Amino acid sequence: MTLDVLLFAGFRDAADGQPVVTVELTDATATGESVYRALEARFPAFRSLRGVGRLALNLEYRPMDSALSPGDEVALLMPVAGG
Amino acid sequence: MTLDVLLFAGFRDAADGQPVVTVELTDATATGESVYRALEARFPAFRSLRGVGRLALNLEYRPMDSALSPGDEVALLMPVAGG
Amino acid sequence: MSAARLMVHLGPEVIDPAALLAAVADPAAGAVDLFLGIVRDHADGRQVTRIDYSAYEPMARRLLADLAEQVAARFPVAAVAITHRLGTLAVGEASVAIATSSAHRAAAFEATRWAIDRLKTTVPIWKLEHFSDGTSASDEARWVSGTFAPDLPV
Amino acid sequence: MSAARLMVHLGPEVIDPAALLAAVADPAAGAVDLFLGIVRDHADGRQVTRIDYSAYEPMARRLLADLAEQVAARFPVAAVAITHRLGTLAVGEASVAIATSSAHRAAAFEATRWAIDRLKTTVPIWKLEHFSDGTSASDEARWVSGTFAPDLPV
Repeated sequence: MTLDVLLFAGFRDAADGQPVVTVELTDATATGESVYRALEARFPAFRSLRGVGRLALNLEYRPMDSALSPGDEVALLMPVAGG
Repeated sequence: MTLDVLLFAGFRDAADGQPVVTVELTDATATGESVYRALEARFPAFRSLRGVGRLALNLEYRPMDSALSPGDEVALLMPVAGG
Repeated sequence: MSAARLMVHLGPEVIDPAALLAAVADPAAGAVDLFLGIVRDHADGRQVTRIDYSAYEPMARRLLADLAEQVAARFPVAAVAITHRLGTLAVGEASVAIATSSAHRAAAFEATRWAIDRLKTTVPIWKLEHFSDGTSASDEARWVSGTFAPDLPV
Repeated sequence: MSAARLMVHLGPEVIDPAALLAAVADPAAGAVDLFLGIVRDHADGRQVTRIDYSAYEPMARRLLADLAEQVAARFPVAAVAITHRLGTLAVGEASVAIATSSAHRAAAFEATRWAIDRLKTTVPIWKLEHFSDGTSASDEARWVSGTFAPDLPV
Protein backbone atom coordinates (compact mmCIF):
# COMPACT_ATOMS: atom_id res chain seq x y z
CA MET A 1 0.00 0.00 0.00
CA THR A 2 1.24 3.47 -0.87
CA LEU A 3 0.50 6.32 1.53
CA ASP A 4 1.33 10.00 1.67
CA VAL A 5 2.58 11.01 5.12
CA LEU A 6 2.33 14.63 6.22
CA LEU A 7 5.26 15.91 8.25
CA PHE A 8 5.61 19.04 10.40
CA ALA A 9 8.24 20.81 12.49
CA GLY A 10 11.08 18.51 13.58
CA PHE A 11 9.77 15.56 11.57
CA ARG A 12 9.77 17.68 8.42
CA ASP A 13 13.38 18.71 9.14
CA ALA A 14 14.25 15.01 9.63
CA ALA A 15 12.88 14.32 6.13
CA ASP A 16 15.19 16.90 4.58
CA GLY A 17 12.45 19.54 4.66
CA GLN A 18 9.81 17.61 2.74
CA PRO A 19 6.22 18.37 3.91
CA VAL A 20 4.85 15.16 2.36
CA VAL A 21 6.67 11.87 1.93
CA THR A 22 5.16 8.96 0.00
CA VAL A 23 5.93 5.60 1.60
CA GLU A 24 5.38 2.08 0.31
CA LEU A 25 4.13 -0.21 3.09
CA THR A 26 4.55 -3.96 2.68
CA ASP A 27 3.18 -5.19 6.06
CA ALA A 28 0.07 -7.36 5.80
CA THR A 29 -1.61 -4.90 8.17
CA ALA A 30 -0.01 -1.51 7.73
CA THR A 31 0.00 0.67 10.88
CA GLY A 32 1.50 3.93 12.09
CA GLU A 33 4.42 1.82 13.22
CA SER A 34 4.93 0.60 9.63
CA VAL A 35 5.00 4.21 8.46
CA TYR A 36 7.58 5.11 11.06
CA ARG A 37 9.83 2.20 10.09
CA ALA A 38 9.61 3.17 6.42
CA LEU A 39 10.64 6.73 7.29
CA GLU A 40 13.52 5.53 9.49
CA ALA A 41 14.77 3.41 6.60
CA ARG A 42 14.84 6.42 4.32
CA PHE A 43 15.81 9.21 6.73
CA PRO A 44 18.20 8.15 9.51
CA ALA A 45 17.29 11.30 11.50
CA PHE A 46 13.95 9.64 12.35
CA ARG A 47 15.76 7.07 14.51
CA SER A 48 16.67 9.53 17.23
CA LEU A 49 13.05 10.79 17.30
CA ARG A 50 11.52 7.35 17.86
CA GLY A 51 8.86 7.43 20.57
CA VAL A 52 8.69 11.22 20.55
CA GLY A 53 5.85 11.75 18.09
CA ARG A 54 2.23 10.79 17.71
CA LEU A 55 0.12 9.50 14.86
CA ALA A 56 -2.70 11.60 13.44
CA LEU A 57 -5.16 9.63 11.34
CA ASN A 58 -7.85 11.53 9.44
CA LEU A 59 -7.32 14.60 11.66
CA GLU A 60 -7.50 12.71 14.97
CA TYR A 61 -4.86 11.46 17.38
CA ARG A 62 -4.76 7.66 17.16
CA PRO A 63 -2.54 4.97 18.71
CA MET A 64 0.65 4.34 16.71
CA ASP A 65 -0.42 0.73 16.10
CA SER A 66 -3.70 1.76 14.42
CA ALA A 67 -4.36 -0.01 11.11
CA LEU A 68 -4.18 2.26 8.07
CA SER A 69 -6.22 2.06 4.87
CA PRO A 70 -5.58 3.48 1.40
CA GLY A 71 -6.82 7.07 1.24
CA ASP A 72 -6.30 7.74 4.96
CA GLU A 73 -4.82 11.13 5.81
CA VAL A 74 -1.77 10.23 7.85
CA ALA A 75 0.52 12.63 9.70
CA LEU A 76 3.33 12.37 12.20
CA LEU A 77 3.26 15.06 14.87
CA MET A 78 6.06 16.27 17.09
CA PRO A 79 5.05 17.32 20.63
CA VAL A 80 2.87 20.38 20.18
CA ALA A 81 3.97 23.83 21.30
CA GLY A 82 1.22 26.28 20.38
CA GLY A 83 0.11 29.22 22.43
CA MET B 1 -15.30 68.75 69.29
CA THR B 2 -17.24 69.26 66.07
CA LEU B 3 -16.58 66.88 63.16
CA ASP B 4 -17.97 66.43 59.67
CA VAL B 5 -18.77 62.79 58.94
CA LEU B 6 -18.94 61.57 55.35
CA LEU B 7 -21.67 59.05 54.61
CA PHE B 8 -22.16 56.76 51.61
CA ALA B 9 -24.65 54.19 50.34
CA GLY B 10 -26.86 52.74 53.11
CA PHE B 11 -25.43 55.09 55.77
CA ARG B 12 -26.32 58.10 53.62
CA ASP B 13 -29.85 56.76 53.22
CA ALA B 14 -30.02 56.30 57.02
CA ALA B 15 -29.16 60.01 57.42
CA ASP B 16 -32.08 61.06 55.24
CA GLY B 17 -29.84 61.30 52.19
CA GLN B 18 -27.26 63.70 53.61
CA PRO B 19 -23.70 63.07 52.28
CA VAL B 20 -22.12 64.97 55.19
CA VAL B 21 -23.42 65.25 58.75
CA THR B 22 -21.79 67.51 61.33
CA VAL B 23 -21.73 65.97 64.79
CA GLU B 24 -20.84 67.48 68.16
CA LEU B 25 -18.79 65.04 70.23
CA THR B 26 -18.65 65.54 74.01
CA ASP B 27 -16.57 62.50 75.04
CA ALA B 28 -13.23 63.33 76.66
CA THR B 29 -11.59 61.14 73.96
CA ALA B 30 -13.77 61.18 70.87
CA THR B 31 -13.62 57.98 68.78
CA GLY B 32 -15.39 56.41 65.84
CA GLU B 33 -17.73 54.91 68.41
CA SER B 34 -18.62 58.43 69.65
CA VAL B 35 -19.47 59.40 66.10
CA TYR B 36 -21.68 56.37 65.67
CA ARG B 37 -23.56 57.10 68.92
CA ALA B 38 -24.11 60.72 67.86
CA LEU B 39 -25.55 59.55 64.53
CA GLU B 40 -27.79 56.99 66.24
CA ALA B 41 -29.15 59.71 68.50
CA ARG B 42 -30.08 61.83 65.50
CA PHE B 43 -31.08 59.17 62.97
CA PRO B 44 -32.77 56.09 64.45
CA ALA B 45 -32.06 54.13 61.22
CA PHE B 46 -28.41 53.90 62.31
CA ARG B 47 -29.41 51.61 65.19
CA SER B 48 -30.22 48.65 62.95
CA LEU B 49 -26.90 49.11 61.10
CA ARG B 50 -24.75 48.98 64.27
CA GLY B 51 -21.73 46.71 63.76
CA VAL B 52 -22.21 46.60 59.99
CA GLY B 53 -19.94 49.46 58.96
CA ARG B 54 -16.31 50.44 59.29
CA LEU B 55 -14.52 53.64 60.16
CA ALA B 56 -12.36 55.42 57.59
CA LEU B 57 -9.99 57.95 59.10
CA ASN B 58 -7.99 60.17 56.73
CA LEU B 59 -8.64 57.76 53.83
CA GLU B 60 -7.62 54.61 55.72
CA TYR B 61 -9.57 51.85 57.43
CA ARG B 62 -9.09 52.22 61.20
CA PRO B 63 -10.56 50.46 64.25
CA MET B 64 -13.88 51.96 65.36
CA ASP B 65 -12.36 52.89 68.74
CA SER B 66 -9.61 55.03 67.15
CA ALA B 67 -9.24 58.47 68.72
CA LEU B 68 -10.30 61.36 66.49
CA SER B 69 -8.80 64.84 66.26
CA PRO B 70 -10.23 68.11 64.92
CA GLY B 71 -9.64 68.29 61.17
CA ASP B 72 -9.62 64.52 60.67
CA GLU B 73 -11.48 63.29 57.58
CA VAL B 74 -13.97 60.83 59.03
CA ALA B 75 -16.27 58.52 57.04
CA LEU B 76 -18.55 55.62 57.84
CA LEU B 77 -18.48 52.89 55.21
CA MET B 78 -21.05 50.20 54.52
CA PRO B 79 -19.63 46.83 53.35
CA VAL B 80 -18.09 47.49 49.97
CA ALA B 81 -19.54 46.06 46.77
CA GLY B 82 -17.43 47.28 43.86
CA GLY B 83 -16.49 45.30 40.80
CA MET C 1 8.73 43.05 41.44
CA SER C 2 9.01 46.66 42.46
CA ALA C 3 9.86 47.62 38.86
CA ALA C 4 6.38 46.70 37.63
CA ARG C 5 4.51 49.48 35.85
CA LEU C 6 1.20 50.39 37.52
CA MET C 7 -1.84 52.23 36.17
CA VAL C 8 -5.09 52.90 38.03
CA HIS C 9 -8.15 54.95 37.18
CA LEU C 10 -11.52 55.68 38.79
CA GLY C 11 -14.12 57.75 36.99
CA PRO C 12 -17.25 57.96 34.83
CA GLU C 13 -15.49 57.29 31.50
CA VAL C 14 -16.49 54.22 29.47
CA ILE C 15 -13.88 51.51 30.02
CA ASP C 16 -11.67 50.85 26.98
CA PRO C 17 -10.12 47.37 27.24
CA ALA C 18 -7.55 48.28 24.55
CA ALA C 19 -6.20 51.01 26.82
CA LEU C 20 -5.60 48.51 29.61
CA LEU C 21 -3.96 46.05 27.23
CA ALA C 22 -1.69 48.84 25.96
CA ALA C 23 -0.86 49.81 29.55
CA VAL C 24 0.40 46.31 30.40
CA ALA C 25 2.27 45.66 27.12
CA ASP C 26 5.88 44.74 27.87
CA PRO C 27 8.56 43.06 25.74
CA ALA C 28 9.39 40.69 28.61
CA ALA C 29 5.76 39.56 29.00
CA GLY C 30 4.61 36.32 27.38
CA ALA C 31 1.15 36.44 28.95
CA VAL C 32 -1.59 38.97 29.55
CA ASP C 33 -4.78 38.32 31.48
CA LEU C 34 -7.63 40.84 31.32
CA PHE C 35 -10.71 40.60 33.54
CA LEU C 36 -13.87 42.60 32.87
CA GLY C 37 -16.72 42.91 35.34
CA ILE C 38 -19.93 43.53 33.42
CA VAL C 39 -23.45 44.61 34.43
CA ARG C 40 -25.55 41.51 33.85
CA ASP C 41 -29.25 41.38 33.20
CA HIS C 42 -30.27 39.39 36.26
CA ALA C 43 -29.65 39.06 39.99
CA ASP C 44 -31.38 36.68 42.39
CA GLY C 45 -33.77 35.74 39.60
CA ARG C 46 -34.90 39.33 38.98
CA GLN C 47 -34.40 41.48 35.89
CA VAL C 48 -31.73 44.15 36.35
CA THR C 49 -32.13 47.29 34.24
CA ARG C 50 -29.07 49.30 35.35
CA ILE C 51 -26.63 49.80 38.23
CA ASP C 52 -25.48 53.08 39.79
CA TYR C 53 -21.87 52.90 40.99
CA SER C 54 -20.76 55.34 43.68
CA ALA C 55 -17.56 55.60 45.70
CA TYR C 56 -15.80 57.42 48.46
CA GLU C 57 -13.62 58.71 45.66
CA PRO C 58 -10.42 59.94 47.31
CA MET C 59 -10.16 56.83 49.47
CA ALA C 60 -11.10 54.52 46.59
CA ARG C 61 -8.38 56.09 44.40
CA ARG C 62 -5.84 55.61 47.15
CA LEU C 63 -6.86 51.99 47.73
CA LEU C 64 -6.79 51.22 44.00
CA ALA C 65 -3.21 52.52 43.88
CA ASP C 66 -2.35 50.45 46.99
CA LEU C 67 -3.98 47.42 45.37
CA ALA C 68 -1.88 47.73 42.20
CA GLU C 69 1.26 47.91 44.38
CA GLN C 70 0.17 44.86 46.37
CA VAL C 71 -0.40 42.88 43.18
CA ALA C 72 3.10 43.79 41.97
CA ALA C 73 4.58 42.82 45.35
CA ARG C 74 2.80 39.44 45.46
CA PHE C 75 3.13 38.23 41.86
CA PRO C 76 5.98 38.35 39.30
CA VAL C 77 4.13 40.71 36.97
CA ALA C 78 5.56 43.18 34.47
CA ALA C 79 2.62 45.58 34.71
CA VAL C 80 -0.77 46.04 36.37
CA ALA C 81 -3.68 48.19 35.14
CA ILE C 82 -6.91 48.67 37.09
CA THR C 83 -9.88 50.82 36.06
CA HIS C 84 -13.20 51.14 37.88
CA ARG C 85 -16.08 53.06 36.43
CA LEU C 86 -18.57 55.23 38.34
CA GLY C 87 -22.07 56.46 37.50
CA THR C 88 -25.04 54.75 35.89
CA LEU C 89 -24.20 51.68 33.80
CA ALA C 90 -26.50 49.78 31.46
CA VAL C 91 -26.60 45.99 31.12
CA GLY C 92 -23.56 44.84 29.14
CA GLU C 93 -21.31 47.73 30.18
CA ALA C 94 -18.03 47.07 31.99
CA SER C 95 -17.81 48.39 35.55
CA VAL C 96 -14.27 47.23 36.25
CA ALA C 97 -11.27 46.07 34.23
CA ILE C 98 -8.02 44.59 35.52
CA ALA C 99 -5.11 43.59 33.29
CA THR C 100 -1.76 42.11 34.26
CA SER C 101 1.19 40.94 32.19
CA SER C 102 3.90 38.48 33.16
CA ALA C 103 6.65 36.35 31.64
CA HIS C 104 4.64 33.14 32.18
CA ARG C 105 0.89 32.73 32.23
CA ALA C 106 0.32 31.42 35.77
CA ALA C 107 1.33 34.74 37.32
CA ALA C 108 -0.98 36.81 35.12
CA PHE C 109 -4.01 34.60 35.81
CA GLU C 110 -3.34 34.50 39.54
CA ALA C 111 -2.52 38.20 39.86
CA THR C 112 -5.66 39.31 38.01
CA ARG C 113 -7.89 37.02 40.01
CA TRP C 114 -6.36 38.06 43.32
CA ALA C 115 -6.75 41.71 42.35
CA ILE C 116 -10.48 41.50 41.56
CA ASP C 117 -11.18 39.47 44.71
CA ARG C 118 -9.29 42.01 46.81
CA LEU C 119 -10.84 45.02 45.05
CA LYS C 120 -14.34 43.75 45.76
CA THR C 121 -13.71 43.52 49.52
CA THR C 122 -11.55 46.57 50.19
CA VAL C 123 -12.18 49.48 47.79
CA PRO C 124 -15.04 51.74 49.00
CA ILE C 125 -17.39 51.43 46.04
CA TRP C 126 -21.07 50.59 46.26
CA LYS C 127 -23.70 49.64 43.74
CA LEU C 128 -27.39 50.44 43.64
CA GLU C 129 -29.13 47.83 41.49
CA HIS C 130 -32.30 48.82 39.64
CA PHE C 131 -34.86 46.12 38.92
CA SER C 132 -37.85 45.85 36.70
CA ASP C 133 -40.78 43.47 36.95
CA GLY C 134 -41.34 43.94 33.23
CA THR C 135 -43.82 46.79 33.34
CA SER C 136 -42.34 50.00 32.04
CA ALA C 137 -43.47 52.06 35.02
CA SER C 138 -41.79 49.89 37.65
CA ASP C 139 -38.40 50.80 39.06
CA GLU C 140 -37.15 49.39 42.31
CA ALA C 141 -33.62 49.81 43.60
CA ARG C 142 -31.54 48.19 46.33
CA TRP C 143 -27.96 48.42 47.51
CA VAL C 144 -26.07 45.28 46.57
CA SER C 145 -24.93 43.67 49.80
CA GLY C 146 -21.19 43.97 50.21
CA THR C 147 -18.33 42.41 52.14
CA PHE C 148 -15.24 43.60 53.97
CA ALA C 149 -12.02 41.59 53.70
CA PRO C 150 -11.51 39.84 57.06
CA ASP C 151 -8.16 41.53 57.67
CA LEU C 152 -9.55 45.09 57.67
CA PRO C 153 -9.61 46.74 61.12
CA VAL C 154 -13.01 46.53 62.87
CA MET D 1 -23.92 24.60 28.85
CA SER D 2 -24.59 23.41 25.33
CA ALA D 3 -26.19 26.76 24.52
CA ALA D 4 -22.88 28.58 24.83
CA ARG D 5 -21.80 30.52 21.75
CA LEU D 6 -18.47 29.37 20.31
CA MET D 7 -16.01 31.13 17.97
CA VAL D 8 -12.66 29.80 16.80
CA HIS D 9 -10.15 31.05 14.25
CA LEU D 10 -6.72 30.00 13.00
CA GLY D 11 -4.83 32.10 10.50
CA PRO D 12 -2.20 34.72 9.74
CA GLU D 13 -4.35 37.75 10.64
CA VAL D 14 -3.22 40.04 13.47
CA ILE D 15 -5.23 39.18 16.59
CA ASP D 16 -7.78 41.84 17.57
CA PRO D 17 -8.68 41.48 21.26
CA ALA D 18 -11.77 43.67 20.76
CA ALA D 19 -13.16 41.10 18.31
CA LEU D 20 -12.86 38.35 20.94
CA LEU D 21 -14.46 40.54 23.61
CA ALA D 22 -17.32 41.30 21.21
CA ALA D 23 -17.70 37.59 20.44
CA VAL D 24 -18.22 36.69 24.11
CA ALA D 25 -20.47 39.65 25.02
CA ASP D 26 -23.70 38.37 26.56
CA PRO D 27 -26.39 40.10 28.63
CA ALA D 28 -26.35 37.24 31.15
CA ALA D 29 -22.57 37.47 31.67
CA GLY D 30 -21.18 39.39 34.63
CA ALA D 31 -17.57 38.40 33.95
CA VAL D 32 -15.22 38.16 31.00
CA ASP D 33 -11.68 36.79 31.13
CA LEU D 34 -9.35 37.31 28.17
CA PHE D 35 -5.95 35.65 27.94
CA LEU D 36 -3.32 36.73 25.42
CA GLY D 37 -0.18 34.75 24.67
CA ILE D 38 2.52 37.15 23.49
CA VAL D 39 5.92 36.69 21.86
CA ARG D 40 8.38 37.73 24.56
CA ASP D 41 11.90 38.98 24.08
CA HIS D 42 13.71 36.22 25.92
CA ALA D 43 13.77 32.44 26.40
CA ASP D 44 16.23 30.46 28.50
CA GLY D 45 18.26 33.62 28.99
CA ARG D 46 18.68 34.28 25.26
CA GLN D 47 17.33 37.15 23.19
CA VAL D 48 14.37 36.16 21.00
CA THR D 49 13.92 38.17 17.79
CA ARG D 50 10.81 36.50 16.33
CA ILE D 51 8.83 33.25 16.29
CA ASP D 52 7.45 31.39 13.27
CA TYR D 53 4.17 29.61 14.07
CA SER D 54 3.14 26.70 11.88
CA ALA D 55 0.33 24.18 12.19
CA TYR D 56 -1.22 21.08 10.74
CA GLU D 57 -4.00 23.43 9.76
CA PRO D 58 -7.04 21.23 9.11
CA MET D 59 -6.42 19.19 12.26
CA ALA D 60 -5.62 22.28 14.34
CA ARG D 61 -8.89 23.93 13.22
CA ARG D 62 -10.82 20.83 14.14
CA LEU D 63 -9.16 20.57 17.54
CA LEU D 64 -9.72 24.26 18.26
CA ALA D 65 -13.42 23.74 17.58
CA ASP D 66 -13.41 20.63 19.80
CA LEU D 67 -11.61 22.62 22.50
CA ALA D 68 -14.25 25.36 22.49
CA GLU D 69 -16.95 22.71 22.87
CA GLN D 70 -15.07 21.04 25.72
CA VAL D 71 -14.73 24.37 27.54
CA ALA D 72 -18.48 24.94 27.20
CA ALA D 73 -19.20 21.42 28.46
CA ARG D 74 -16.92 21.74 31.50
CA PHE D 75 -17.63 25.28 32.69
CA PRO D 76 -20.85 27.33 33.01
CA VAL D 77 -19.83 29.84 30.35
CA ALA D 78 -22.04 31.96 28.12
CA ALA D 79 -19.53 32.11 25.26
CA VAL D 80 -16.02 30.99 24.26
CA ALA D 81 -13.75 32.60 21.63
CA ILE D 82 -10.36 31.19 20.65
CA THR D 83 -8.00 32.60 18.02
CA HIS D 84 -4.52 31.34 17.18
CA ARG D 85 -2.25 33.17 14.78
CA LEU D 86 0.14 31.59 12.26
CA GLY D 87 3.20 32.94 10.46
CA THR D 88 6.10 35.08 11.62
CA LEU D 89 5.42 37.12 14.77
CA ALA D 90 7.57 39.89 16.21
CA VAL D 91 8.22 40.40 19.93
CA GLY D 92 5.13 41.90 21.54
CA GLU D 93 2.64 40.40 19.09
CA ALA D 94 -0.14 38.10 20.30
CA SER D 95 0.03 34.51 19.09
CA VAL D 96 -3.10 33.28 20.83
CA ALA D 97 -6.17 34.82 22.44
CA ILE D 98 -8.88 33.09 24.47
CA ALA D 99 -11.92 34.84 25.91
CA THR D 100 -14.77 33.40 27.94
CA SER D 101 -17.81 35.01 29.57
CA SER D 102 -19.89 33.73 32.46
CA ALA D 103 -22.46 34.87 35.00
CA HIS D 104 -19.89 34.79 37.84
CA ARG D 105 -16.15 35.36 37.61
CA ALA D 106 -14.81 32.03 38.86
CA ALA D 107 -16.07 30.19 35.78
CA ALA D 108 -14.53 32.66 33.31
CA PHE D 109 -11.11 32.56 35.01
CA GLU D 110 -11.11 28.78 35.26
CA ALA D 111 -12.46 28.18 31.76
CA THR D 112 -9.90 30.46 30.11
CA ARG D 113 -7.02 28.96 32.02
CA TRP D 114 -8.12 25.40 31.31
CA ALA D 115 -8.51 26.28 27.62
CA ILE D 116 -4.98 27.67 27.19
CA ASP D 117 -3.44 24.76 29.13
CA ARG D 118 -5.32 22.29 26.95
CA LEU D 119 -4.61 24.14 23.72
CA LYS D 120 -0.87 24.07 24.40
CA THR D 121 -0.83 20.27 24.80
CA THR D 122 -3.31 19.14 22.15
CA VAL D 123 -3.57 21.48 19.16
CA PRO D 124 -0.95 20.66 16.47
CA ILE D 125 0.89 23.98 16.34
CA TRP D 126 4.67 24.39 16.56
CA LYS D 127 6.93 27.34 17.02
CA LEU D 128 10.37 28.01 15.62
CA GLU D 129 12.12 30.52 17.87
CA HIS D 130 14.75 32.82 16.34
CA PHE D 131 17.55 34.04 18.58
CA SER D 132 20.13 36.73 18.32
CA ASP D 133 23.40 37.04 20.19
CA GLY D 134 23.27 40.77 19.64
CA THR D 135 25.24 40.94 16.39
CA SER D 136 23.03 41.84 13.45
CA ALA D 137 24.33 39.00 11.29
CA SER D 138 23.47 36.23 13.70
CA ASP D 139 20.25 34.26 13.37
CA GLU D 140 19.82 30.92 15.01
CA ALA D 141 16.53 29.09 15.21
CA ARG D 142 15.23 26.13 17.21
CA TRP D 143 11.91 24.38 17.59
CA VAL D 144 10.41 25.13 20.97
CA SER D 145 10.12 21.84 22.82
CA GLY D 146 6.49 20.81 23.14
CA THR D 147 4.28 18.49 25.17
CA PHE D 148 1.38 16.16 24.55
CA ALA D 149 -1.47 15.98 27.05
CA PRO D 150 -1.12 12.66 28.91
CA ASP D 151 -4.55 11.44 27.81
CA LEU D 152 -3.76 11.51 24.07
CA PRO D 153 -3.37 8.05 22.48
CA VAL D 154 0.24 6.88 22.17
